[in-house]
Amino acid sequence: MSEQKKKAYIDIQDVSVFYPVKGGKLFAQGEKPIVKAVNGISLQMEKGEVLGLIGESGCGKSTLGRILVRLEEPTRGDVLIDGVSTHELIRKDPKKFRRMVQIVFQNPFDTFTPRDTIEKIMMRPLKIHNIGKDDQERHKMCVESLEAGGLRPAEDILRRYPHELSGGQLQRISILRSMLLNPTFIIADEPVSMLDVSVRADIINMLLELSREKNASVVFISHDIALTRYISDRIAVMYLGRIVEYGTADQVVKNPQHPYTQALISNCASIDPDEESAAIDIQGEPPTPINPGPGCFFAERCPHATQECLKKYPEYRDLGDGHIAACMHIGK
Amino acid sequence: MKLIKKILRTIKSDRLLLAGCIGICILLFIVVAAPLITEYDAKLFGPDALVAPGDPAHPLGTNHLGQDIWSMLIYGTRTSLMVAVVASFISALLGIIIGGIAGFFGGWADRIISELINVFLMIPTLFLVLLIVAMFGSSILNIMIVIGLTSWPSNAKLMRAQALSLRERTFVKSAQAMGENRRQILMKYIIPNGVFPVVANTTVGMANAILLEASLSFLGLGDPTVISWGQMVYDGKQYLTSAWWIAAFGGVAICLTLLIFYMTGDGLNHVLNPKHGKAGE
Amino acid sequence: MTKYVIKRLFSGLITIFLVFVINFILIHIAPGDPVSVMMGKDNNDPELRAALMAKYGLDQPLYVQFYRQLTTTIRGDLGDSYIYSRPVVDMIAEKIGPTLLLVFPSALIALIIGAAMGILSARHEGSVIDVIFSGLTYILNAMPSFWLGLMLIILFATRLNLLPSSGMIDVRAGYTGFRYILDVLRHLALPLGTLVLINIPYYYRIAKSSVLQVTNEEFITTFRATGMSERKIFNKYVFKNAILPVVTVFGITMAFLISGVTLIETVFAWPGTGRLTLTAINQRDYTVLMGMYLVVSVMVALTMIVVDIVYALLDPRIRY
Amino acid sequence: MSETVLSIDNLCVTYKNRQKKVYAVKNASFSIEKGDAVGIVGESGSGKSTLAMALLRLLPARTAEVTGKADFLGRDLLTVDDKALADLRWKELSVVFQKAMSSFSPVHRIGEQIEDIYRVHTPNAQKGEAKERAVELLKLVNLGDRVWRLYPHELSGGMLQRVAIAMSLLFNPRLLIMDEATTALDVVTQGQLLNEIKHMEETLDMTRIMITHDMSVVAASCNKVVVMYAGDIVEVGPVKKVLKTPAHPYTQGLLGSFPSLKGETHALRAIPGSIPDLSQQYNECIFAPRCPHATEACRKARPEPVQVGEGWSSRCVLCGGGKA
Repeated sequence: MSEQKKKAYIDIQDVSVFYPVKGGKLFAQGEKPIVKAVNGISLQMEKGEVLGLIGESGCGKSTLGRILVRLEEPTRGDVLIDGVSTHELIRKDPKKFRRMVQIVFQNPFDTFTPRDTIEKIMMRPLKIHNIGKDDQERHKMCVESLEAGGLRPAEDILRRYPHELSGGQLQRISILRSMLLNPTFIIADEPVSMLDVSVRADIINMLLELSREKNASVVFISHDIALTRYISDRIAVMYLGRIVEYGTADQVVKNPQHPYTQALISNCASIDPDEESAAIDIQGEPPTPINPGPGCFFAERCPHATQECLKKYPEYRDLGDGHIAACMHIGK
Repeated sequence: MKLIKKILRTIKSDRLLLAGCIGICILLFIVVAAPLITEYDAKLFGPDALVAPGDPAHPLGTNHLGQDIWSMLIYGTRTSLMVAVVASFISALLGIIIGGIAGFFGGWADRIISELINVFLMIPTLFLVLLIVAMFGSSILNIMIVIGLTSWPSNAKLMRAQALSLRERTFVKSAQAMGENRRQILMKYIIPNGVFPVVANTTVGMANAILLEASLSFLGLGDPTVISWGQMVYDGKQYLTSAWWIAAFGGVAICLTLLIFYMTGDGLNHVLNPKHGKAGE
Repeated sequence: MTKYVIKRLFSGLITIFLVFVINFILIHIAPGDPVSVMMGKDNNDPELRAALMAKYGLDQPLYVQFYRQLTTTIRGDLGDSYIYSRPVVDMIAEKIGPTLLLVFPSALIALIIGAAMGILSARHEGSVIDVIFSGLTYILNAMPSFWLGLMLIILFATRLNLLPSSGMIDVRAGYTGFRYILDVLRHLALPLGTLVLINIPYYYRIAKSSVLQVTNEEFITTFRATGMSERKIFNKYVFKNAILPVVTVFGITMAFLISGVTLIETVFAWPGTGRLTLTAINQRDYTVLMGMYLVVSVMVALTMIVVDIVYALLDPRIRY
Repeated sequence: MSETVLSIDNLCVTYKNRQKKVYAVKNASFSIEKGDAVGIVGESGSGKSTLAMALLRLLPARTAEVTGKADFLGRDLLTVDDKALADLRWKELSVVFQKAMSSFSPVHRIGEQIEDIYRVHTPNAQKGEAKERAVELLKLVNLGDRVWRLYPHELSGGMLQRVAIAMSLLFNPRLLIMDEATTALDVVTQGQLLNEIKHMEETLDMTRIMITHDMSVVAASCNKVVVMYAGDIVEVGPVKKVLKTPAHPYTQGLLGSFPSLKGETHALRAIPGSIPDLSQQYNECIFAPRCPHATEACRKARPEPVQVGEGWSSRCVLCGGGKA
């Protein structure tokens, strides 16, 4: 995918996850219904790069995120971090893997066990990973981290229970706690979608700052295209478990090539009332990824679809400068 | 100290729970101080049989063998509470273990266990208990164990549902991502957060155990060596027309005790229900 | 739908099979050998012993015994009662009529009264009626059924002398025709009333909470916003949505009722299976007890299947 | 001069329970002209949904106290009697809620529910009349008549929301309130729906209130905006002007929190601090503690709305300068 020979820091290789359909017919004939939630994803990321992952609900972006942190096992494929297979790593040294890869969840109100204080919650990972020589030192680390994150007075926050804090505060603690482990790869799964608009910017800025400081690579999963463009160096667009378009943030948002991306972005409302754009009308809603194909998965809704599209899944086409899209009508 | 204050505040916040807790304290007092409250040994066959209530020596009367009804009620509390505690402890323990395993590990184990739970919930427990007690003898120990062994399914069902939903909660995923292993997740996150509904249900389980023991006694399958409220009702049945008090007071005691446990259980459920946690919304 | 019914039938069968397995295990782990369990405690007739050994293959390996007993059970042979030397099936069949006469009417009446009280309470939440109903059902719920039965006897039979306290008919009078029915109804009043009272709290609780819950649903707000009358909203939309959980509870309550009726029959000397059970207990007639356990489980399983099908008919979301 | 459909004057909503009062909406005043599409924006706790529910008279009387006036076609929505209200409902004033999935009874067919609603105001309708009307409306939102026979669980969220919108238009109401009606939907579905709504407005004679937390929805589908913060209406004005040159510091802050889709990327700025406790009454500008421009004057008294331009006002002392 990349023209450079140099090995990428994060190398996602053909990752897929399939589930059998539950409650299907008992004696079904022919092909068994299988949900192909994530279907052959390959991506490379440099150190310190922020990759935005966008798509509608059910496109597999969150599942991919969970696979990257190994909360879920892929059916196929592997992810290499700095040339090391995470498949191997999680078996040999799971703690090392956990330190390297961290995740920020969507729902800050549910990220912490409700029965522990913030102090206990923040100390836990330090203890598990033997960071700091005693509880006193760990406590000091927590205080410093909170204060650096603008949560003051830190001692007071540490004594509280999760339900006594606001969503914004909790999400900051969640990020800070992950950062205590010095991860080099961070997955942020819709980290601000449950927060009020006016506090989102702080969380986003903090996440970006801290990951830049540690030169960590970030996958930012979101359905908010404007926000993703703001954050990301590159954007990948997912549809039914596959990446249909990939490129720099501006390439994808300002000059989308895949018909799905075009529809997605044209339907996205902007806060600029002057920015009139004719929304591209596509029919229906995304179907579930049960036995998709063999043609282009988007073909049935695509305004440009031809007979050809239904036969074979299109190859990626290089549009220059690393901008690629999986559509056979591009460049014709 | 802080914890005790918090518990007291929680109890005070719900009227049913408060009433239930006071009731339980009274029951415990009766259990401990039984010899102080009563004049007679409940097992003593006194000289005056079938004395009507209101008698200065026997305020609630005596039965056909001359036993003092009041003393029997007081000592019967010991039997009932023992049955309640032992049986519901066995049932809660089994329920938490079986349900926790099914819910947390899922897969085939879960499918089989949950089908079993449903079947056991469906088939009448009373008959099974009857059969076993009839076969293996009706000592109070047998009765308690049998009740415990047959009443775990409702606890298991609750615990399974808890484990199943907790497993998907973000904080469990987050603990996993932080590097906690499966055992730690089960012990530190799933059980502490999921055990409360089972505890609340256990109070109802205690009430049911008392009721079941009383029913067995009423069918003539009680332990004849202990004083039990159900036994009193059973004895009183023959004297219903001539000495109503023998049967009546035993039933009143059961009824009051059950009320106490139901109130505690409902109160606990009410307090633990997250919807009632925040009144401000 | 067919698939749903098949699935329910299947789990009903599993239930009955499991009860059979429990019986089988109990016979084998009970004190004494299986033959003496089946023969009764003081019976030593060597001929009967030999016959039983042959019938169930009790000298054969365990799996053969299991198979023999399973096949005889499936054929409807639940063994013989040692006291009466009669097939258990016949004895149960004889007595089941009066029991069913108690069980089904009382469940239905309790359902109607309890649900009506619950609905009323929910519609006037916090009112005097609600408080009275809640308190009443709370206390009823805590009463042991057999005790309540005895108290009703004291009140209505002994004191007021209004109703008969035991039996199903007045043997001495020898009524026929309409007067016979009337006589049965008079005898039915107290046991039926007790069962109804005991079962009301379950329906009250579930009906009240589900009406309250449905009333808070957003679609009810939508209907209000359309200007639809509260009456129409309740009669059509709240009612049908709220009745579903009540139906489920009906099934569960039936399971309790079918076994709990034994106690009530004992109290009122009702000539049903409960009496049979009681004699069997006293005589340690295990074959009868196990037969009863199996029959009761079959009844519960059948009721559950019917209830589940009714539920599926009411709820369009269940269509497998 | 256009005709005024709804004129809200000094509307207040206070929730009360045994322990405390919550001042959810305070002195709300604005008006809606015929053909307007008004966006009410605010974050959670701003009171925007409470305002809508108050207008619809759907707040529980026991816990919510509503005062003020809401003149709707010559009648005060807050005080008309139940019968007159029932007549207004759905015929003149209808609503679409956020969660389409829970906006229908799950055990009744869609058609049956629509038919029942149709008969509320036309009890003598012929058989098939309701269906004819509904199918016509369903076509407007790109749905076939197949929907009529289905149960809610057989439709997706987007489709159900379309049905809800079609249903809200049964009687061609003068005013339609959409309470976060597109929030739960996916980007493409939301975009399509917004387009369908705009398209419908060209054919039908409709006035609309959109309640949302998403500025971009307002930008895409409204001509007038009402910005709410902590129960106060802080700014009212034409969308194009308010979004480009917001007058109130809160609106400025809020807009600064949204990145632009295709335009220049500017650094995102959050508004520091958090929403004030609404169980207190404040004798100062409610935004003052979080406002970067707050002065002594802001803390002295609660500012009144200040005229900024035509049909454009802001509840901020700094806006008017000396002009007001």
